[in-house]
Amino acid sequence: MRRMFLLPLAAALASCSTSPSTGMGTAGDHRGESAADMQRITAVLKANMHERGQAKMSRIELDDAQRLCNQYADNPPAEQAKRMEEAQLKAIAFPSGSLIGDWKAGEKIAQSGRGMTWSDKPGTAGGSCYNCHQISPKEEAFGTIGPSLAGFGKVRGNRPEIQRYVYGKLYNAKAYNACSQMPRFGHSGTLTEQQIKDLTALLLDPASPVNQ
Amino acid sequence: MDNERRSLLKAAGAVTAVLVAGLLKPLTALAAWNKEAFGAKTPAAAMKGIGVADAAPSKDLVIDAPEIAENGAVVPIEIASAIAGTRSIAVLVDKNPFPLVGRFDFSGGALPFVKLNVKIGETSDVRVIAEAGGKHYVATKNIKVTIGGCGG
Amino acid sequence: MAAGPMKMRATALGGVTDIRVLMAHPMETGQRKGPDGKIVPPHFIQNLTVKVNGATVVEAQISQAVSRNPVFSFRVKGGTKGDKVEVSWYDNQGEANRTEATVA
Amino acid sequence: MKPTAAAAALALALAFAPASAQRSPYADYQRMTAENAPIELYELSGEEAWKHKQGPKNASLEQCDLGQGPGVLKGAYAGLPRYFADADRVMDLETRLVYCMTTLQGRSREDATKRVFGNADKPSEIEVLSAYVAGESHGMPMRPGTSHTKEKAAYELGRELFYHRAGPWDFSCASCHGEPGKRIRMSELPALNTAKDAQPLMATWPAYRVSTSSFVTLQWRMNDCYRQMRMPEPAFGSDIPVALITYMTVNAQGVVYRGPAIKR
Repeated sequence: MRRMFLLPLAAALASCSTSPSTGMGTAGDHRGESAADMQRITAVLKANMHERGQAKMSRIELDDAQRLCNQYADNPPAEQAKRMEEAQLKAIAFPSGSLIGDWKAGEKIAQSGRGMTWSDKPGTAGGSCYNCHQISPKEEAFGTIGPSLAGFGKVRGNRPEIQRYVYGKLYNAKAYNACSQMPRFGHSGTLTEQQIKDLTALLLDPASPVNQ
Repeated sequence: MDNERRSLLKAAGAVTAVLVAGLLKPLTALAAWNKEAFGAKTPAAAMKGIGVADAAPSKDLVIDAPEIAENGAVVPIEIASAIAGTRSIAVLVDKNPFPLVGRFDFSGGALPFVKLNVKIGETSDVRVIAEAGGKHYVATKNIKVTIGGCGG
Repeated sequence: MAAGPMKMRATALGGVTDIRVLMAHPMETGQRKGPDGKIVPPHFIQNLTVKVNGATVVEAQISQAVSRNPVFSFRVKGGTKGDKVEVSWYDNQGEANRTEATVA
Repeated sequence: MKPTAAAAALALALAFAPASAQRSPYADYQRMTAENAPIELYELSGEEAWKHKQGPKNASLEQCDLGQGPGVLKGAYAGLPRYFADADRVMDLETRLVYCMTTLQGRSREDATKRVFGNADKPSEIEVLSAYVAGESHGMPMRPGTSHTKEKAAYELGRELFYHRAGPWDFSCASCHGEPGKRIRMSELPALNTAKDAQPLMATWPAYRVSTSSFVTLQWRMNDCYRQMRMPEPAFGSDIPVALITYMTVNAQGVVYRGPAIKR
């Protein structure tokens, strides 16, 4: 079973060493790509795509995390997953001081499904959070690709370690689950430090509707 | 739906008219478009604009519409009145900037029935008013408008 | 689609004639911005008339809140195969169109 | 409602049923919208476009071979995508239409593809043609080509692309369409790697899209999914969309085609 955001903090942190599995490939045909497959598929993409707006051709190139997940059909061996998570965690730029921003701004970011596509202006991104997660109980139109985050901070409080976990997960979900389906919002340059703080507040601020 | 649309395509005698911009004014004078009622910004003002002072709730006025709409740009609504002598049906969406959507006057053998697609900006009551024997009757149905898709 | 084509089907069944009519029309509200950032002017059907064998059976006034490419269904008591049904519309920019069908 | 219409409506409601046993909150909405959609207007325009003589050869598309022989429309869409020996490649409907525009009408590929995706004001030639041609397979089982080496290769490439994660958001098609019973916002996501979900989905493309009041095709769907995946743009009619359409259609094979239909 996929490791989820919902797990209690201690369990979530401890589970970094267990093997992630995404539950993908229900049709049984998600078989993973050899290095040669990956090169060939990347070549097909290069030959049949063109850049448009901010979506440059460099987006086709794979990084280490993508290579690992493609190779193992999102289910890499535990040891390799752990090494990948550690490397991703190291690359997170944690700001000093409080990680709690403005939950109201966070709600707007969570609502927006825009950003990073060829039809979006660069630098105006939302987090697409409601596309996949239940968050504020006031928003009924939420997706179910990711776990529900309703009451997230109510259950966990907002101690500095929890703030750090939430900020880190938003910044780079692959630091906690090597083949998480969640985009790496900070790592990819989608969201700014302030936006990630605002989303952290949406989940953890006791005044946020998420925790009412 | 399948049979309907196939038969529509194949229907004998179905013709497509050519658009004649501005030239095809009806020979008989049209009932003028009720600017006051359609320009009204509240359901009460719109109702006043079409001469409705008081409307009694009626179970014989039936609105068939989905309770929840995936997209507010197209919300199908079917209205039928079983009130004897129904001469007209008006449709309002309470929370739209201009609530009055339309008014249908029936004569000859027309049954007091209409099916159409309407735009609903946000979750709202749809209010239908029928006129029969000089009296007005009302039915409402709440339709929830939600967000689907990736939102990008 | 821009204002233009119409399509109609009229079917008599069990003593009632079912009329379904489709009309291509933008039904612009006058509140939407176009790709150039300018408000798209309102453009919508205001009047709709249904006639059977030349006699008016439905006379409607409608607003910009009817969805784009309107589809209407009406019902008329009686009617037999071969009856002529005519639907015409008239919009706020002075455009008009009409279509006819024979009851099948 | 007439019994036949009721039966058809029921079939449609079932077609929209989500992968899980849970009834979709949108079942009524989708059924009623499907009953009241202006799809015939596009089929009608498509028939005109099919018969319209144009290009250097001043020819119509009426002799286009969509896989069942020149000019045979009945069931042609239900047999696509398939391998075409004359072009020596697997083609979906839209790719084949462009091929016929270039060969029969003598138009350049550039001319035939200069405006492939239209909008609410003006649908594209490809869109209305797709509506018309697909409508001629209504009620027929979908049997895409699966025996030719190149058909097998297209399916396999489609499978690989379906699962291949890339781009700034690490997405693949499977990120949203890999597991049954999921939703994005309130929209149900079909798991396109399963026959159960692929069948009702593929049986209803191309379609009138309610949210944009426009007619949309599978090539458009592939294009817009790559946009949402934050990737560069796939070329129209290229191996990428053709392979993905092949993969999904083969996953859905055997289903009775019910389109053109509606989408959100």
